[in-house]
Amino acid sequence: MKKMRTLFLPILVILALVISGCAVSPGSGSGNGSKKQTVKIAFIGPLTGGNSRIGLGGRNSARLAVYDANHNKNNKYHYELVEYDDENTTQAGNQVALKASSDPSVIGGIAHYGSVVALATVDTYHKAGFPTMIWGAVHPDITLGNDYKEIFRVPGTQIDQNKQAAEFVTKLGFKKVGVLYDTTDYGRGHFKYFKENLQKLGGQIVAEMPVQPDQQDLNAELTKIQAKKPDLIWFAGLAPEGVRVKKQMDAMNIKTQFMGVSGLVNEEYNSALGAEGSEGSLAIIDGAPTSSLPGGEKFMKDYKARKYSEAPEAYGPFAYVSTDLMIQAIEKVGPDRKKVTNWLDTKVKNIDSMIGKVTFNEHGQNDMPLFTPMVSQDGKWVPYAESEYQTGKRKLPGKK
Amino acid sequence: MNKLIVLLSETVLFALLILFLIAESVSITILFIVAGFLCAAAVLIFPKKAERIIKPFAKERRTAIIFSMILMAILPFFFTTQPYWLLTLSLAGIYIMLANGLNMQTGTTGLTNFSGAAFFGTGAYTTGLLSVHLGLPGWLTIPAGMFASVLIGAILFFPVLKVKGHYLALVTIAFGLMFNIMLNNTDAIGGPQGISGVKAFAIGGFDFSGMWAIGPFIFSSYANNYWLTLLAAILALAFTRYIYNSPVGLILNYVRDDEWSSKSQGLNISYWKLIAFCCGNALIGLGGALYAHMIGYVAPDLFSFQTSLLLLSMVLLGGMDSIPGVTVAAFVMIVLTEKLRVIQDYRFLIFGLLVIIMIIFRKEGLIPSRVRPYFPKLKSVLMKR
Amino acid sequence: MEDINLQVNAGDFIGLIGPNGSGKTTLLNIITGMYTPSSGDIIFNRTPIGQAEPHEIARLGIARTFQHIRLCNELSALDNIIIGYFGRSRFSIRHLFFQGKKVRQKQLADAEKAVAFVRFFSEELVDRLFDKVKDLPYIDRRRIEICRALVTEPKILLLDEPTAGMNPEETMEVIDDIIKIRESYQDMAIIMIEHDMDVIHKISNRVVCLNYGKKIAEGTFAEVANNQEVQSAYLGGETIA
Amino acid sequence: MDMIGQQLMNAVMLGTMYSLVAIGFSLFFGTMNVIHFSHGDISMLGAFIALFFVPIITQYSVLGSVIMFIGAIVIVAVLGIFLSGLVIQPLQSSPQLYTLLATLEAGLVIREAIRLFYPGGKMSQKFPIIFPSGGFSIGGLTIRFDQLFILAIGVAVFVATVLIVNKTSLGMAIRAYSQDKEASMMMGVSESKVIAVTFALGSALAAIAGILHGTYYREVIYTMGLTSGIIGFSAATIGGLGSIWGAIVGGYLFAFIQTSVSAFVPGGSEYRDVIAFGVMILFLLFRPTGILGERQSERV
Repeated sequence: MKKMRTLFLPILVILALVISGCAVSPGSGSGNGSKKQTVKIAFIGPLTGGNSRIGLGGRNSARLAVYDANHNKNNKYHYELVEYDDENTTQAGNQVALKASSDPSVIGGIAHYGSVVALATVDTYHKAGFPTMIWGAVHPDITLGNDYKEIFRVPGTQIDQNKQAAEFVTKLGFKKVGVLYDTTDYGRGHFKYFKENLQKLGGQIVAEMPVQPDQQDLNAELTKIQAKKPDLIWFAGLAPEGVRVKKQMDAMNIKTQFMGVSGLVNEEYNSALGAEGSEGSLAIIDGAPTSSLPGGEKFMKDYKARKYSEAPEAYGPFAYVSTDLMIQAIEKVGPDRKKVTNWLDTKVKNIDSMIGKVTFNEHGQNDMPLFTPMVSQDGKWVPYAESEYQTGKRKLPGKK
Repeated sequence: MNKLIVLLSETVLFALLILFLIAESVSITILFIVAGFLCAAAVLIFPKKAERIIKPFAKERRTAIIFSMILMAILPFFFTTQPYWLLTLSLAGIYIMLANGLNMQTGTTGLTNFSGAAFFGTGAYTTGLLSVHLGLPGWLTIPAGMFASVLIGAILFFPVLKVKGHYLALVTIAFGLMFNIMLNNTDAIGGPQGISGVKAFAIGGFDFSGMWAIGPFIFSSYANNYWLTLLAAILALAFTRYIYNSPVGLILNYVRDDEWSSKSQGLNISYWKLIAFCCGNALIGLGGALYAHMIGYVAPDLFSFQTSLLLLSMVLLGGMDSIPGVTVAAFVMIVLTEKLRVIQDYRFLIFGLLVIIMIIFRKEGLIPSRVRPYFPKLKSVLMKR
Repeated sequence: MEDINLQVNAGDFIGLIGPNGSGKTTLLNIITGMYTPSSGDIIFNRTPIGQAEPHEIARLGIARTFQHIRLCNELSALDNIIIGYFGRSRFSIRHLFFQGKKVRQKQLADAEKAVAFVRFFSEELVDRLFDKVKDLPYIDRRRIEICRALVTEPKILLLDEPTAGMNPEETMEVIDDIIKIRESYQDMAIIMIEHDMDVIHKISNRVVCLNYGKKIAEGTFAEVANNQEVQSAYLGGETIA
Repeated sequence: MDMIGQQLMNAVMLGTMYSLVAIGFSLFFGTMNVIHFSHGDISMLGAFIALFFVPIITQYSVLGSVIMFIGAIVIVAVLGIFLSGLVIQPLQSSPQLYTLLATLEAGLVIREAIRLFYPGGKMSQKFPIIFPSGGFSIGGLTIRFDQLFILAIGVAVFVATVLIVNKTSLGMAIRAYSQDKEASMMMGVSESKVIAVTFALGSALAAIAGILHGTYYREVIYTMGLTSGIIGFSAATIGGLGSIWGAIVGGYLFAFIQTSVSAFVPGGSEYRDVIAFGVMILFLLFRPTGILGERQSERV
């Protein structure tokens, strides 16, 4: 009898839990009044951790695209953005990729900022037949290294970016380049293609220094590079490290021209260096600054109106366009993964978007990538073509 | 009667687990967590009453273990459409192996190992490389991964046998960092991009990446991998338990607690430390090998200091030298962090605070290790007198 | 330490005395290999063991106890004794890992023997064999330590102040235990460090006195007690007996 | 030639930063036999607390800098005492692993707290330049004024620390405590006082290291503590845990190895940590007590 009583307690607890659980769950459902069928789209990116600024910027832009779509009266469906955090790690990336792609109610995904994460998950998307737009990862292999029909990418690859970067550098007359790059996939990838393209154009790498991304002291490396007297110090890595390099260059009184990759172009670089420190730094970005994009002004206005607490950052526009394209596809062929994949695969030719025309090639890679060289002027990143450096009013430190 | 209690309470626990996993809504998750905390608190406050529920388990150990295995084995039937949770549970299984391997080193033998992730990586990379470049089958690559992990561990550990305490901690920290840097910088093994396209495990013509069905239930590769991991985890746990209850476990405990008196009992402590390190690494390597086959992709980012710290926290939270404790801790930490993506950015902060609080107020961990009964028969004989 | 020349024969009971810091414990540590002698050697059964590792020496049949009891407090009392069997190579590694029925039975027999050892000392302690060592009273812990040293029936037993930190009654109990050991194992040599001269007088057949790391006297209790040097070592010349 | 000189200068500067952190490790280990793993993060905290004083600096320049230094040092010293009471003293009687892990996690908590709660804490922060810029050249070797200032402060701090520990009565108490806990307490040394002074002193050194790091590199970021903590620990170990001069020597040695690998081994800069840590492991094998550590024998 006593034993029966001990059993009684857990059963009571379970009953209570189940009842309360049932009571809670219907309330949490979306009670949206629209009669349209709801279609889910996944957004996957680093929402926490060191890269969360860019991840949150991308997410906000994707939210904006969904918001716009839902306020378009002509649309047949109501869209819902399901957000997943990949923490920019392969393990979490795999988990959320599976979570998104295994949920049949999710039609497509806007995924990943980190290239390694994207490389780790493309198999999962392919297996699930899950149409995926890569919004921020730039490693070429993500689209070009496989035959997966489901993977698309609007931003250009590291190959394209560095081809243009090399051309830009050569055009400005920099011949001898000293290189620092971080040993992540990002830095290494950029360096590989930059070197290839620069050498094709007759440039010369006088020193190459790989550094750990968390290395604080770069004096030894910079001293060594400076001893080779380069025209330009080129750095491949993200903004915090870029800040470190530039700060230490300043401290060492190295006046050589400094140039970075797309990861450098954000507010952090300018705010940490101050207008004086960042003045004249060069970089090249995918697409163009939001303001000079075809639909940039409207995007910025809408973005501000939604009062997101984080800036869109460099890849926000791509996340917006990716989401928008996904929605267009669903509008055209309905919420069916296979049809959406097919549509994206075959029909995206010269489609107008806020970043200009988008065309997917046979790998699902946007064939018309747009790149803009940028220069930091008065504490702001501006397109080089529109800057006072172009007009000759100011002069780059190392320019001949 | 005891049997009934065991069967019933296990079924209930199992049902709760499935409900917990399926529940999407945040409020239910939190409800579950609060309930879990309350239960844990109740066990701590009323140990006598809790003993009454635990006792049937001790008496009907065989039934309890077999039935829980059956329950875990039928779990994929509930998740045919949600392979995500199967992946997460498989990961939890792998972490159970890793944490138990580390427990054998740190908990049982007192060897502070801050490079668990490095040996995890050794197993995963070896398996991945052999599978991708040589196309070896899984039943060869998995033992190879284990072996590599043991070998690398022994090579590192053999010279530092004489180094103790803080110094051993520092050596392993340094080794873990060096390992991660080397993975990132060596292009031959993929550099920062790691190795992709590791084949799924396959045996006797059955490919674990394939789908199959029983009636209306369709099982994906994740279910297959889940079973594989479950099997491996059960074997690993059986192995650790066997070691723990064998004279070897006693000897390792002795080496941990008092080196001098172990020496005076004729124990070659260097030898036994090496044995413990290798056994632990075999489990860690096994986890790595299974991970490589399951995910199909191995990259350096996972094998970092952060992961080593996570593994050590599992051992510490669960209870040093306590196999059930470490197992529960590994399981809860993996599943709960998945469930608690809501708190997002504050995860690490909360986590760190939790570990500190635990260390200060309950050093022995979640489920403290008990005095081990080496000679239960003898005990009953003695107690009768 | 220098100039120590000590011969121990089977069946000897040597009382090792000397003032604090005279090197008694150090001598035991050197014999058991915990410190390595810089010169000289220790010969055991015609084997030199001066440079050997502690565990090798232990396996040859030299067992010891420690001045401050060294047991594993988290383990049960019985396990602390059993380790003596496992350590001193009664089992090969294979048997420690893979226990067949036979090995298991042998271990059980050993365990029963260990219990018999404990019963030999104290009947009450048998009931507490499965408790954690740290919960036992001090004297019982000392007994456990002695049992651990005794279980494999060593050739030489080294006792480092077994009565340290005990009240007179407990001291008497321990000494009785040691006398029991003496009587049961006639072939075993025992070296015991002890401060209480009555005790030394009672049980040792030979006494060695150390001072400043040197042996200053050796012989029967009476011989040593009357030695001038010994007397001056103890409290500047007062007689000790 | 001037290349070597310049790199030597780089190594000296780096070594000064490392040594300041390493001394703390040595001090804590020597006194209380603990490894305080959040020490690196304390130094990061010092730099971020100094940032609070930035508005003053621009107003009063030199005076402001002094106030910033002293303010940050005092606050961090108090926090250090607080932290020791929270995570180190309760664990004194338990195995080393617990202290190690508790302090590691404490470091993680400090790091995460800065990342989450400091305004814009995810980004690198601009650190004010408080020493005069510019410099001079001697035979092709360029020496900057800020380097000289940092070096001078570093050396002054080294000397001051050694003096405090060796010459003052507080230092005597610390040394007595580290040699024999029970005996020193019988002699009237107050345990809580010794612990408080040790942690205040060590944390103050960490704060100085953090601020100097900030002024030298001109930016600080929340992740800087982890690396400097591990390197400081390694440096203290190479030098011999417990010895203050050892920690200083170890810090410079570690910096020297890293810099020379970066500077003179082709393609070596990505392996500089690998080589530095490898050397450290070898050191531990052949001389487990470090360069200046005392050879201790264990009491049986």
